[in-house]
Amino acid sequence: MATDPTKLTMAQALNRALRDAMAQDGTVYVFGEDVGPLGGVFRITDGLTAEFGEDRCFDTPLAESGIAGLAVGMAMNGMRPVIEMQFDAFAYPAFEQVVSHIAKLRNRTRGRVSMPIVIRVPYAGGIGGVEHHCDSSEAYYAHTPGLKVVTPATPADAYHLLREAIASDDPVVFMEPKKLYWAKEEFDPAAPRPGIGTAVVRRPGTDATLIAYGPSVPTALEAAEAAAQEGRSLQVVDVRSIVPFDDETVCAAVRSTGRAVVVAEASGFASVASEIAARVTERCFHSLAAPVRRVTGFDIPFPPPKLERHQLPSVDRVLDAVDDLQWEDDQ
Amino acid sequence: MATDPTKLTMAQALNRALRDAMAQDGTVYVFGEDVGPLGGVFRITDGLTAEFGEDRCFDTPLAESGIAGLAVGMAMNGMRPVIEMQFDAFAYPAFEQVVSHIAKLRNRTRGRVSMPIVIRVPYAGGIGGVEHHCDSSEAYYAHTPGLKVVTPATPADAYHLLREAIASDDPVVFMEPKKLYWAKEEFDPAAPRPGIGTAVVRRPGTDATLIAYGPSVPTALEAAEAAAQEGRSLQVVDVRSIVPFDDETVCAAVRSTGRAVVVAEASGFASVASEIAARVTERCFHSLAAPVRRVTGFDIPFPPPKLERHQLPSVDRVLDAVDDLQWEDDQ
Amino acid sequence: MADDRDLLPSEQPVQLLDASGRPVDDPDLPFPDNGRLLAAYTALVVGRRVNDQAGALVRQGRLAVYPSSHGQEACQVAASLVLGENDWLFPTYRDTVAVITRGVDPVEVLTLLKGDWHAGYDPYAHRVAPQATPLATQLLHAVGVAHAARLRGEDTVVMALCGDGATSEGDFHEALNFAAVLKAPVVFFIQNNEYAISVPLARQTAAPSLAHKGIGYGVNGERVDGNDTPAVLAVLERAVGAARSGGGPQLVEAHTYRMQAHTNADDDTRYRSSDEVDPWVSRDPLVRLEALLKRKRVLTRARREEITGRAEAVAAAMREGISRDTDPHPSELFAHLYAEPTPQLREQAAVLADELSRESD
Amino acid sequence: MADDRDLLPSEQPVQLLDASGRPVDDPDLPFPDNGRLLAAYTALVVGRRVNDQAGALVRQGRLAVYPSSHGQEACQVAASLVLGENDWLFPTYRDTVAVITRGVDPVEVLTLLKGDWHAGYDPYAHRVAPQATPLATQLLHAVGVAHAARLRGEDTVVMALCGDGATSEGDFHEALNFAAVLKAPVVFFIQNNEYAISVPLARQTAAPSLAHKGIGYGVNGERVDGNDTPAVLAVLERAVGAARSGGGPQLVEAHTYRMQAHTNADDDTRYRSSDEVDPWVSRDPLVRLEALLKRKRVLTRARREEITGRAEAVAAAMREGISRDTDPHPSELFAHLYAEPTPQLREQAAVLADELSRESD
Ligand SMILES: Cc1ncc(C[n+]2csc(CCOP(=O)(O)OP(=O)(O)O)c2C)c(N)n1
Ligand SMILES: Cc1ncc(C[n+]2csc(CCOP(=O)(O)OP(=O)(O)O)c2C)c(N)n1
Ligand SMILES: [Mg+2]
Ligand SMILES: [Mg+2]
Repeated sequence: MATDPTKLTMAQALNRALRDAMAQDGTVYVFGEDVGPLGGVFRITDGLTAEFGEDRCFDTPLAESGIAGLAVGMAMNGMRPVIEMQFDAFAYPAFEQVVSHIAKLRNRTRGRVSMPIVIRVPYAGGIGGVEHHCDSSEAYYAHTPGLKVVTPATPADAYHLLREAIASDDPVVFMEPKKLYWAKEEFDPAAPRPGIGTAVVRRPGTDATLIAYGPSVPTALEAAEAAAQEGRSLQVVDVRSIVPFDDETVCAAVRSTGRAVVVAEASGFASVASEIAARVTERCFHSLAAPVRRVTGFDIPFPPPKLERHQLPSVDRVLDAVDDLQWEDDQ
Repeated sequence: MATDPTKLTMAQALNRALRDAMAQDGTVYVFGEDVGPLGGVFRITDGLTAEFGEDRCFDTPLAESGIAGLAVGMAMNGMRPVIEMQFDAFAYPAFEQVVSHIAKLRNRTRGRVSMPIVIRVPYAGGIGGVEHHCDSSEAYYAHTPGLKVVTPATPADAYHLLREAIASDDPVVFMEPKKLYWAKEEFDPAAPRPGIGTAVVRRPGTDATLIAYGPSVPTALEAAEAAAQEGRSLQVVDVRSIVPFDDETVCAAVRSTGRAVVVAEASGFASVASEIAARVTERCFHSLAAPVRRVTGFDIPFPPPKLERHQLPSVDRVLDAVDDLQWEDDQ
Repeated sequence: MADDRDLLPSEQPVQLLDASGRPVDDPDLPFPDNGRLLAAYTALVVGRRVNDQAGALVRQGRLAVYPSSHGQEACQVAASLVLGENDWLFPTYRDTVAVITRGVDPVEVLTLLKGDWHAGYDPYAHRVAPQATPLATQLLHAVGVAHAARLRGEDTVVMALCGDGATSEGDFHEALNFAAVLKAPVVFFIQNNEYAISVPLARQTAAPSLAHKGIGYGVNGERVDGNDTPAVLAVLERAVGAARSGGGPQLVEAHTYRMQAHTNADDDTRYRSSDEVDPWVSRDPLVRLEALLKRKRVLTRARREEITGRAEAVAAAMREGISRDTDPHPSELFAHLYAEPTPQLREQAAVLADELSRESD
Repeated sequence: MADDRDLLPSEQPVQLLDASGRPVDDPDLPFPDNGRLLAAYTALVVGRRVNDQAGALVRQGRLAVYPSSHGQEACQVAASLVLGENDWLFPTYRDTVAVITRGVDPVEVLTLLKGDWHAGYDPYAHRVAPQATPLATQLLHAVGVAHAARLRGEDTVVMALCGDGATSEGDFHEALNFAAVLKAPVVFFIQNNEYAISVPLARQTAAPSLAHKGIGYGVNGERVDGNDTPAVLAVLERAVGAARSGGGPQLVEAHTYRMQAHTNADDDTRYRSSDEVDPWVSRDPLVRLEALLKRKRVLTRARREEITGRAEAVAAAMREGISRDTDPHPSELFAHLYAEPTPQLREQAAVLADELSRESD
């Protein structure tokens, strides 16, 4: 499918992960709205119905609670469903099924019923989308015990994390940053594979640590690049797995620099960024030269396209936060 | 209704608030499941149908999205709906209506359509309830821009905050700590009235600040009492209004002691407690002698009755956290 | 598209017994044979005893609460008896009698209400899903189980139970629709007991009957007298057969009545009068079936005693089992959440273990 | 309970025009008068022009996307024309033509797709709710508006629109049920255009028709040829009348077809062939109504030119309005969320203002 085998977009990587998982494991079923002949509105499921047949990849009636509830039953009965929520905000009708069943069934039954379900959620903004199409909803899931929540920032991570998610015996909410779908990158299938639960240092640095995930990782990297021009060395950690969280990697990084900024697109209040700031502070307090700063979306609904740039963490906003970290030369 | 006019339970105070609001304002409508002749499973709406008629307080068909959606339309058309979600987890079917409409309509329409809706949610544990009846779901709402989220810890606050919530032109998620429904307390209608957005110092103290809300406030007060016996003076702040948050009161309190523990029953990850810890740290970093500690529920589904005590923040657990705040005499 | 009026239910609920327990002929519906009727009677007697015993255990403080199916036992029992070994049952909180009729130990079933854990039995052992509390959600799970079985070419049928109130939830709609479009072999069986806690049917729906909802999904709807054991057996058996043989999902509404309060925590005098409840006493499914069996001379005194004895034995085992101290260990709180506990849960489990070890010091 | 078969729709969709635009007699349904037909024709011509113009504006990059109702204009226009001033319209994203037929300025309507704000018009000015994107959610709002009006003794009727796909959502079910139980004066009007993005009706439902869903709520269901303007007008008018006079909610399904892709961002060649689309060209509602009006000699050349001129003027105003630079001010981001901004929003607004002032330095 990819014309150049060494370069892939995240969309292509996700498609390949689905294809490889379906080929390898006959219990993997893909379903949702428009995932069949159309291949999904983002074409992530492109070609799957043609290749694996209408049973393995199928369109459901238009009802998200139905999709999630169907997945619960199929998972109870030996399948590994991979479901697509068409956009972030359209997953909300499935909230009860996700929170009260998908997240809880294994625990409720003392481990007898496992829920190997992947819920794919294209999320966040940066694509000029209209209302209800750009929510960053990861906090709702991350706060719900029993779910795993992961979000890739590169095609390679997208491929490997989706394979891991499908292989997981526990439910995984797989948050796909829409604005990164079309970015092409080298894809080396032989490179080290991220496991769910591992963060990664994307760029070394000694002065402060930027902690980001999903759509904010490229922004953090750009900010680090810009800071380097000005002689400041910023380390960038890609959280990648929100639940389980990799305290070890993140805290080691923060301790090594003594300063940290969390960058995330979602509204900040009671968010994943709050959690990261709180737990890093709890664990690294005496290594910190300044409070952990958060650069997040404002506490407003996602703006209309013409205003969205103000909501997205920008390089400037990240650098402003870094400047705020009480550097000696300020004092 | 109350036999002793100076003492009321929180359930009675809430009932009185509804009655007074309905008497004063003919556009206040109460509806939900079993709120009519039965008076609600917790009897919060007791007697309202008899007093105000079947139009003003009525039972709906059994569907929470329906209840919330009906409220949206009635609010659009001049009413002030007060709706009851029978238990925390049974509000999840309404999630899309709450997040995509109730929270957003005012903003979407540039302020033309306001949403004066109160969503009453009995929440949290401590009553020996079975699964799905004891969730602490406040973080889901607190993370959603456009909602106000309040939670009383005393009958007086319950009365006044509910009156304020009903009077508010914006939607308020009114979280009622079930386990405090039946605690009787002095109720002085002439006492100073809390506004939405104000926290209150419930107990003065000089050594450390406990920040709590809803069901955890009595625990914090008990802990402070126990600490006092051991010669440690703990201040207790009742957050009361989660959104908007009273940074001023909370931060002033923390600065005055230099140490803080956040106490909340919900699972800790990406929770309101995370937010409080993060924002207090951001704002009071240089006044802090130790990292802000969180005493929260574990990151597990609410336990079955026989194990629930392990999930609830206990006096001992709060005191352990206080002991951890790096006191000089430890060093 | 066809008009398909034959998807509509009969004008009156199907009956095979009149009020006094005399058989009524229905040309379309074979009368269950004596063996089946005796099995149902036995399960009915045991079920009634289980309901009574559970109520008593609540009064003694051994159970937190119990939603009784007193008066609905014909539905409970039939829902399970018509299933084969490879079929699945999806019960609600009120369907304890259906669950034990399928073979699950009552003590395991009551784990939830005893407070020891959430779901107490192994769902795979008897193919019985955990009893569902969030209303109507389980209907979708039932469709998923049925669809998975069909995809594998198995001839499993899934019996999915819900109450009249639950039909108002969006998930009811989505489940019926998904099942119909996927042709999933599910029998949706509504026990219309006229109440959802305090809310009577007339405030729940304006439909001619709940079975009239079927046609809106292209699903066959049927109505049956839910206190008429032979009729419920026959109608459900036919529905299961239709689903098994590729006829897609079926919808059956049983007209019955909740004889007791919603649970022991409820006070039904607030919303209904005994004038309304009393007439239903004479429609008791147990009494009606007993009258039939006596008339048919299948129920000898000896057999009756044997059955009563069996019911007493079940009740005794319940008493004994529920009274047994089985406090769950706190470490369980962290054990089952994920196949492999997260580092965070390991930390938290250690915190609790430390607290407990200090407590016991 | 009654059987109420009369709640079922007719076996075939109601028609008042045959394929060539000749009137068909229906004894039960008065044929709309010429004035009404001309008004509808005018709105149809304008609506088609609006659809075309919006498509062009997308191609020019002035609008992000546009979901066209090309081919569905008879439904769009009738849904608005049958309403009185005090009635309400609840449209979806595809119902721009219905919204402008009610008098809302197209430029305001397109604010959303231009990217300036979310809802662009004042819902109270013409009693038109914001166009709904989360499917079927608006149907419940419609019930609420209708119920509030009824509680105040007003004779408002609410027209609530949705597509065939949206009928699968739980909110569709809850809205129909709430309306029926509350006897809320709502006309639920489904434009069945055979597709939900790429998903054809047969994968959406197995029902004989979507109008067959009515009886499951005790609601009258009707089916109408959605490309037959007189029929849609007459059927909706009757439904509005029934709702207004206390008959409770009504359900009307129009059989029509989505002639273009879901939006300009969609590629419909992936899931349907032109063989399927082509036959619908000859059923174009505009062509059929025009043939009727010509046959009736109501549509003179002068009148036609006048109407075309009006449509061109609307299109020109759209082009002009959409091309005008109207960049919203960033401070709006914080202005409308609460009646009174929270301290946190004030802080955040200040942060942004500071950033912007530094940017412009
Ligand atoms: C989603 C949801 N909302 C509310 C409840 C609370 N609740 C428990 S049982 C019940 C009434 C159910 O009535 P019905 O479906 O008729 O079943 P019955 O209890 O009569 O067997 C309600 C409202 C719930 N369990 N789930
Ligand atoms: C709750 C929800 N889920 C998914 C979507 C994405 N979506 C937008 S339009 C559409 C298809 C709707 O089909 P239909 O109701 O038939 O209306 P039509 O577009 O044909 O007018 C989908 C799936 C949505 N807007 N809301
Ligand atoms: Mg019932
Ligand atoms: Mg459609």
